[in-house]
Amino acid sequence: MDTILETKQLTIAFGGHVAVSEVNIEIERNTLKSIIGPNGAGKTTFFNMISGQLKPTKGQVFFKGKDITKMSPTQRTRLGIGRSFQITNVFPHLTCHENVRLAVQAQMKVFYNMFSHFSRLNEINEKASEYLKMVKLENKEKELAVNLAHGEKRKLEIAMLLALETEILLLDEPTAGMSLEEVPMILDVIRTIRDERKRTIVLIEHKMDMILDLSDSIMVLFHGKLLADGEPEEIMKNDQVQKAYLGGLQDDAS
Amino acid sequence: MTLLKVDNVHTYIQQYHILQGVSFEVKQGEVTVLLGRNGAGKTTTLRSIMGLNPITSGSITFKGETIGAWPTHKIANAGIGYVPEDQGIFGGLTVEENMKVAMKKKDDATLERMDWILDLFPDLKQFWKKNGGHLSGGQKQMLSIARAYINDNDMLLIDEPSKGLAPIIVEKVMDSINQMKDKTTVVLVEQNFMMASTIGDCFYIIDDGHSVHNGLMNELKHNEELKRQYLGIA
Amino acid sequence: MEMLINITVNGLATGMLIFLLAAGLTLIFGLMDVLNFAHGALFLWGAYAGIWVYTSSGSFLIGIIAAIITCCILGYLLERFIVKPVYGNHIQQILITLGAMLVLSELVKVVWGPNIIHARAPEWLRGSWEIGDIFFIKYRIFIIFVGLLVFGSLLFLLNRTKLGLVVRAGVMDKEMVQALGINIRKVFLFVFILGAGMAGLGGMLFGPYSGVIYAEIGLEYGILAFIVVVIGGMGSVLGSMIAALMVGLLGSYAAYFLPEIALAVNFLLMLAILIFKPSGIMGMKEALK
Amino acid sequence: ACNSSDTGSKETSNENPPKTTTPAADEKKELEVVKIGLLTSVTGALEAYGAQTIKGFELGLEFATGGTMEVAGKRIEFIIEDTETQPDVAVQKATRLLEDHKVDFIVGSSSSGDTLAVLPLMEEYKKIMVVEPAVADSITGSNWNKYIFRTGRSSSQDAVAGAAAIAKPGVKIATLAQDFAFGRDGVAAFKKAAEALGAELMHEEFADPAGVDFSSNIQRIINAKPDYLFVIWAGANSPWGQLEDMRVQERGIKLSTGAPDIAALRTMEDMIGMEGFTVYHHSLPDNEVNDWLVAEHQKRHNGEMPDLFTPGGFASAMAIVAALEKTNGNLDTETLITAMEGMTFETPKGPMTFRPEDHQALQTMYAIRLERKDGFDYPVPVLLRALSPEESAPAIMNNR
Amino acid sequence: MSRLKQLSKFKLTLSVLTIGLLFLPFVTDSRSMLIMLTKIFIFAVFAMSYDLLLGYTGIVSFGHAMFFGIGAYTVAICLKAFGPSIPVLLLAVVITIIFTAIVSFLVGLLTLRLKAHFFAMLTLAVAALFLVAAEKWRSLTMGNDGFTFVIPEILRDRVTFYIVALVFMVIVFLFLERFTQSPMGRVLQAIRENEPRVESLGYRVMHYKITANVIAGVVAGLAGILYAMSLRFVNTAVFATELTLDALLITIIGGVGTLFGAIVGAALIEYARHGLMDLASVHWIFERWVILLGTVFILVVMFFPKGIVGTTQSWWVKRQMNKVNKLKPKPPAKNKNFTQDVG
Ligand SMILES: Nc1ncnc2c1ncn2[C@@H]1O[C@H](COP(=O)(O)OP(=O)(O)OP(=O)(O)O)[C@@H](O)[C@H]1O
Ligand SMILES: Nc1ncnc2c1ncn2[C@@H]1O[C@H](COP(=O)(O)OP(=O)(O)OP(=O)(O)O)[C@@H](O)[C@H]1O
Ligand SMILES: [Mg+2]
Ligand SMILES: [Mg+2]
Repeated sequence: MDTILETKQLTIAFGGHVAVSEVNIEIERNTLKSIIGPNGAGKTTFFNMISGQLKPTKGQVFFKGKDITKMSPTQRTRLGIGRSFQITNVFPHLTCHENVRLAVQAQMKVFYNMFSHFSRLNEINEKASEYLKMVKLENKEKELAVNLAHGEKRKLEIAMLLALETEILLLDEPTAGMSLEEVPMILDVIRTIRDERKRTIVLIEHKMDMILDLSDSIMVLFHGKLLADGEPEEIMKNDQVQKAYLGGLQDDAS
Repeated sequence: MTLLKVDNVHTYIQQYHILQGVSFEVKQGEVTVLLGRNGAGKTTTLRSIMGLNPITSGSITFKGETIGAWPTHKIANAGIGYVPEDQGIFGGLTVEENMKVAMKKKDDATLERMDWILDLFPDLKQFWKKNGGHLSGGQKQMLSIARAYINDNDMLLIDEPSKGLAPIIVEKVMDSINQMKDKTTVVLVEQNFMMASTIGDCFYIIDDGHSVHNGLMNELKHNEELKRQYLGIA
Repeated sequence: MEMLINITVNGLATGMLIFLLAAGLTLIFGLMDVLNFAHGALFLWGAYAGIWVYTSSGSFLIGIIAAIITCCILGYLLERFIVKPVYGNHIQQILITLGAMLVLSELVKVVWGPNIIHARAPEWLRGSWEIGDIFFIKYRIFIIFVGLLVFGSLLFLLNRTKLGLVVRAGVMDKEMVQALGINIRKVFLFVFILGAGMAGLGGMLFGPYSGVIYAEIGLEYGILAFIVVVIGGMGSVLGSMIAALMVGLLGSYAAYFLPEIALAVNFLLMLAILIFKPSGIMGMKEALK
Repeated sequence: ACNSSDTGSKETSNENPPKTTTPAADEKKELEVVKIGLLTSVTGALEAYGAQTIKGFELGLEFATGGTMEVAGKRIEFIIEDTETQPDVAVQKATRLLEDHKVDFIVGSSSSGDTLAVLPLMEEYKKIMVVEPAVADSITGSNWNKYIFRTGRSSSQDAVAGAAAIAKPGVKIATLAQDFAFGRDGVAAFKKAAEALGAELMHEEFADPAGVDFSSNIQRIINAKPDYLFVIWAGANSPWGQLEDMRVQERGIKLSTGAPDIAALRTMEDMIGMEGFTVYHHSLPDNEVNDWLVAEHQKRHNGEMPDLFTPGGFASAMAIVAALEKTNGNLDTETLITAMEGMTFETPKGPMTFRPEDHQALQTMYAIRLERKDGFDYPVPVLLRALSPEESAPAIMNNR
Repeated sequence: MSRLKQLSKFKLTLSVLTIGLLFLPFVTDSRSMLIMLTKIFIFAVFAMSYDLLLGYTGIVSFGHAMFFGIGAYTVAICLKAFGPSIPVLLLAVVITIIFTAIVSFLVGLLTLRLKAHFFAMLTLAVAALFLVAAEKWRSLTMGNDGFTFVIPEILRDRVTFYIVALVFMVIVFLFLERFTQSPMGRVLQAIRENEPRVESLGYRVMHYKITANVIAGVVAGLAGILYAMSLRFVNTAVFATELTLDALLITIIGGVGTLFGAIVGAALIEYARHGLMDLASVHWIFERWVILLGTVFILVVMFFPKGIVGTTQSWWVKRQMNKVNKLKPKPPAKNKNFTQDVG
């Protein structure tokens, strides 16, 4: 098995509260892994430690075999770990296009260009437009991000992540608040990436149908602990998961 | 009895004409669901009712009074609770303080409701002294709902409560709405069709700033055509 | 030993005075997050109006009341016409309150003339009590007393009532607070007036402390008030108190023991606090990155 | 050096002043005009001083010309410009006076910084500046140029006067001053003067100029146990109340300082009995000019008395008129300088003389005691002895 | 397409204006006007450097005067000590650049640790320490009395100096304009918006903030050199908080984040000051012109909430948009001019 991301004894505590506790996980290259778990289980926190927003109190994170525990978010992004945020996290007073363009610019490693005028950098501009089109935001290109409806912001968030073209994509509830009609579109985007088998995706979601449809494997967090990790069917059969997380309604989901 | 009547409301945000004639009625004791795609104007509709986005024409009547031009706090005090789309948690305040700010009275009924809420969302009890900003996404959503439940409101406007909630909590929220039904009327914006169809009594579809269709939820459940047209559900 | 007590008491009193000047700003800037550069003008007006009424009526207490009332009225006008349209926008706040500052300071000169004005403590607060080589200047003890009183009432108001919470919540998300049925405009107005009134009190008490009042105290001590609020930790009354006392005491000790660096000591203190406790003395973690 | 009414002004550049004749070609027979720019603080922290200078200057001109505003066949006009007590504004305004108004003299200004900033311009434009009342020693010291005359007294003069008032062999003196240029200069000069008179300077104390609490400084002075405490203070906040509160005088330390203007004297209730010096108080000089000034000032300014810097403004006007009389209206700068060097002229403080070396006007200063006096609602400086111009002459510092 | 034309129209106007200003000294001989314009240019540069921090990076500084002061003292001390020659002036420029770069680098490091108000207070403290140092090091600075000095012969002429200042301002404007429009400049604006997010896109925020600080510091230092040379005098006022407040006011009045606003703001404030004061002879009320100046500030906020240039720009853009699409107006195309909350 070709492991791209690995955590060892990954733990973090806020004050006395242990949000993530000794999680050991290996994620195989070019697969899609989902993380599920009740609210407050530590899913987002787990992401934060992988992408570098939070420093673990204990344990390590390995990316392609390299210990990245001490690296800053910037360094990790440059290594190839990209993420989207659960609470929409964009540049509110820049236009959609500029938002995405910043991601493209980073991906193309145009970091310290002080003097060429932006309008000259056609390639960057075009690429940014492409990504916007991919998430069906092409008609909002020139709109300031603050003025978007909630679902639109979510799409922008995803476009920014895609534009980074990182080897691994961490998606934190990408479809929360997205309308029924748009979810399949995002699903398609994710599915395409998965099917190309060129990148690794880690997905946090509460929409079980979607998870079952996409995942190669699922891990379950519960009170910060790794409760289960395995094939989708296996997980769905797990009693504890049923009780603690799903309740009785998942069958009704359309 | 009609509790809330929204009649041909138009709302501008800056120079943009966002709501272009939204009308609907909410009957006492019913759960009315607003549906529609992203950017259709659902949130703006709720905000207009709350007086957060002032309407430019049309009228909004609540309990027989025209509240369209009232300031927000007066509308809230008339008995409308609001769960905003972005949760509106005061990040620098603790969970307790968030609840305290929301609490209008401190009588027995309120304390009783408080107990009920904490039973509903034990997470809040666990993190009672924690900063609202440090909660997980779902916990924030719970807190936001809890804040609206704490007062004795005649009506609740709830914007996408299920987003970010684990299925088991979604179930609880649905339960809670059902439990309150006799006292409190609910206007719900929801993308989770399972949830909407389970607890909704009637529905309105908003599209591009207009209310385009309405009916009973039971009808919609079986009207594949409508679902496909407006909701993209095949 | 006696010397040390003298210096300490004097430093404490100066610190209290600074606290009184800054207390209103703790509300207006610390809590309500309004960069009110006109705060100095408020205590300037408190000083002038208060001292004027005091000298013409002969009663110090009436003077204090006049100072507070004047500043409450000014506070009301400032909030309604100057600050209200710019809540939440620091940049506009800076410009508009600086404008108000210029207007108000200059108006002081129009009303009371450009000369410095003598301000003396009332008979019953003049002189000092002496025990051997230790002496307590009466007016300074009085200042310490008033400072503690104001401090206590502020703590009560903010910690025992919902007011502090509501204001903080209102600053974070005004719309949401309104949607919870609170008339945040009124709350802000009230707190602003309260802060202005306290500035008036501070200004009035400043007069006899320094012996003179003049139109420049607004800017001079306005900046000091900002410093105290920030290094105390935004919005923390206790923090402002500690910061003010530190400034007072350190100034006093430095002037005695290290006169060479006395001029720089305030700023060194500020640097030290900001470097070692970047969110201020009583600041919450949010202030940190 | 041009016609007041304009037209030919461009041709008559200010470097070649026309000779006394050539009347303007107007139908009315116009006199040639001498223009004086009065550069002073009309707003800002020193506004009150500026107002005194202006009033004094107006009255001085009137007195000197006998009310005609004419001298040696020329009419005198003056233009007031506000420096806002900011050096850059002072430069701007001075240039405007020199360029646009083409003034022949500049008088000013209230602050040393403003004045210093203007000094190079005078050299550039080769026009005379009568400095009044800025005190910095460097104006007639290191930054001096030959176009600069000063009717105001310098820091050193203050110091010498202050020393003369109290320093004697065997007297132990401590100083208290604010920790900035004015205070440091003043103390250094005072020390020199007082030591020359045989006194011992045993302690120097410098206080934060922006402070409100000086008790630590005072405490250190008390510890040092001097006979006298000499205070050099400028600016609004003052240590008097605290000196009283800490019973400095009761501990046998006599206080001494320069008596300030009337507004500040009001703050010195606690200093009654203090012996020191002053530049001016309207009750001190005994001469006709002063009598006229006091009478006229009251008449013009509804009963108000001339204040600390009023006679200075007056003197600067007197100096200019005297110089013009001496050159017989010749406005050539070099001629004027020659005329003014060593010139003695009348002022409300008696005769002053521009010392040829550094153009500092030597003038009478007054040793005084603060006393309560009937008819005054503030402590009044009462004359102990007039310090003659020679006695209060400062050292020459311009290395000429 | 039409926007492109607009843009070039704007540029054309600017060029014409610049050329007009260049030739101004040859048509008027009012030196006091030249001095006033010179001062406007210098303050415009100072304010532009401030705008780079405030408007483009979201950093509030209350101590920006320290760089200005460093420049002013460096040139004054050099010219006084080594005589008024061009090589000495160049030496002063080099020293200023090095010194301001070092100080702004160090101060910039602290922006990483401190948030808005706290950083503002820190800069206030650092600048105040410079002020105290200038006061205390009297052998070098003569304290707050200050000292005069002589500048190199060829710059003594006000016209020459005017042109130097004008050219300097234009160069700085073009330089900063280019910089803020560059990819790097855009990252700065993103930092102002949402710093952690920039990090997670893979940018090293520290490098950008420090770069902005250093550029702003050096430019302010150069403005300080010109300022001192225009006065031929320097005192501790160049370190005063009031000076920073001036820069702040100019930037805000002109429009935060517009660069050009700094020029307009400097002109407006300077003109308002003197214009109002000159009216004193018209009516006594203008003797209290400070009141009117304060009122101008208040009115600017009320009627030009984004500053003069900022508000005009948005008004213009909005008008264009309305023209293009009357029925359902689309949002503004390019909106770099907004007032952002810096707190
Ligand atoms: N402040 C604003 N300025 C300009 N346009 C806005 C603003 N707020 C919302 N809009 C626009 O109004 C439209 C309706 O927004 P609204 O938030 O009501 O949609 P919604 O139906 O709630 O969508 P979602 O399901 O994504 O939450 C969107 O197209 C949005 O871009
Ligand atoms: N910065 C923080 N400070 C303190 N506690 C925190 C912080 N961040 C997260 N927590 C706590 O850690 C726990 C895990 O939070 P996390 O956001 O990872 O949950 P989650 O699994 O993503 O939940 P959700 O599905 O609701 O988003 C929660 O109880 C939360 O309150
Ligand atoms: Mg989460
Ligand atoms: Mg919405």
